[in-house]
Amino acid sequence: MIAFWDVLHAIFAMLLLGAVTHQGLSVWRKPAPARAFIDRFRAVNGPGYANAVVVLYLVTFALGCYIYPPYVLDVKSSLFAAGLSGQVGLFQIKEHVAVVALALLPVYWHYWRTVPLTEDTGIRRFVTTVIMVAVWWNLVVGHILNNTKGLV
Amino acid sequence: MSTVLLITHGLVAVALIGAITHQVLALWRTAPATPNTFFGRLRNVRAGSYADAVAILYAIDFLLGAIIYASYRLEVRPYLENADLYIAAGSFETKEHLAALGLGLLPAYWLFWKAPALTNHSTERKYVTLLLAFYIWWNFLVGHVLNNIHGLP
Amino acid sequence: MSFSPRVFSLVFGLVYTVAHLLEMPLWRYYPLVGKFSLTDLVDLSNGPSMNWYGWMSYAAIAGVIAAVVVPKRIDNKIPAAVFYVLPFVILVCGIYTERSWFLAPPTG
Amino acid sequence: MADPQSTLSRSPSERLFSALTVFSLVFPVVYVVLYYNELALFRFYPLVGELHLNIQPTTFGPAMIYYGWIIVSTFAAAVAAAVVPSRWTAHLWAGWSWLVPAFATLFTFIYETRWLLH
Repeated sequence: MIAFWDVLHAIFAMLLLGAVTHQGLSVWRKPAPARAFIDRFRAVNGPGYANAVVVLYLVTFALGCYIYPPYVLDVKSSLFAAGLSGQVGLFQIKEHVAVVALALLPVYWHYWRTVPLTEDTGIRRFVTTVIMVAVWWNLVVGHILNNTKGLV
Repeated sequence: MSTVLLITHGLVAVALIGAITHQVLALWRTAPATPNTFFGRLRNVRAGSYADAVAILYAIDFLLGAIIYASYRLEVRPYLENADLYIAAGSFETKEHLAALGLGLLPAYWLFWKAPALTNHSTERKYVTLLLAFYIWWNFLVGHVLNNIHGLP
Repeated sequence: MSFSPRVFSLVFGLVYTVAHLLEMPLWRYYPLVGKFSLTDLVDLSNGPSMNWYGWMSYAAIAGVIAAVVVPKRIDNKIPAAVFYVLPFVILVCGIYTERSWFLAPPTG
Repeated sequence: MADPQSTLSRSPSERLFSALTVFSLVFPVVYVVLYYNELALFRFYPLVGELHLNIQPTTFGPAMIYYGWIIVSTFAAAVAAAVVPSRWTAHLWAGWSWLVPAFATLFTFIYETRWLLH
């Protein structure tokens, strides 16, 4: 059953990755007509993603919290016993990276939905980029650990 | 090395699933998409513009999968059989076959979208795209479940 | 009464970092026996303890209180530059406390 | 009066459409026949990293014939697409291009239930 929650966590992470990457790349794009595929990928309406990113992040985070105890009992101890403490360390950092993005979520939402888009563009761009990079890091690290030892 | 290839295979699959899901939702949309909602934006795209991306991403992902398939055959399949996890092993077999059938469907898929002469085949285009989307989603889920059971070294 | 997202983010991040650095969770969870505890159950038979939820609980409580209590005029004085630094503070402290996983495998 | 279709040379779109339909029909059929009968053009032994036309002793480790199925199916479908004249496929329903792969998919799921009976 835990495998179901693990795959669900991965699917929500994927949806989150799509939304936050669309938005994260759009904040660095200079206004210009979008022809190529990667241009259209970035030429999205940034504010429209804020709510989706917040909701998807919270759901993904909650699912992660739910499957974290079995990870501690089953995966962490096995990796530690197998001398793979480096990978355990990677996952520990994933915890903190997840909290970095969680902590930034309210201020991220604030700068997208409350503050006029013409103001504070720098901090809005930075916060969005940090959350995007955090989601990418956690997805890759999560997959590396899951490949090393899954939740069964 | 196969971990790097596997993660890359997974990330390309994420991009592929994003593109084909955008396309299928836009293609099968019956009512106009409600603007400014997440689901509305997901469907409110120009479906045709995804064909090249889907075809290229599928080919790349198939190639990556074919490369790491050898590691799977050596490491994971024997583990599944020894552990009597036959449903998992059988599921991965279907993934293998569906990936191949998807490869065979790719020319039809691409041409139904791109060839000007075939623009009037909208029904075929819808079903070919839906079938390819099914292959991609099925393989993505089975791949995740299998990787969770036993990873590549 | 209003809720300031900026104050919440700032306080949440800082309190989490302090609680984590001081190894001071509000509560601990022992997944092996499915027990919650406000104190450290030294008895090893309870299995490993998880402090992460406890650190976040402190941070969330402090963040909510601050976000509601701190007046608007102080909120407006918080420079946006603070949020350029906050992520690095949390991350660097996090990596610092986890360094032993990479240097010399820890005992427990 | 002569049938206009046969006297006029086929337009590029008709030839394209015909080749496309033929490719989509032949690939899944050939692929399913190959894997159902475990027919191998060659075998790849990943343990030793070697390709062989014939079966090797078990010391070589497990044999993989998947790559062969893909190559043969693609080749057969491409040849058929090039060779089959479009007047044969002119009246073929375009829906076969997805229906035949769909049937092949259904067959695959039914066939792989053999793993449940292990």
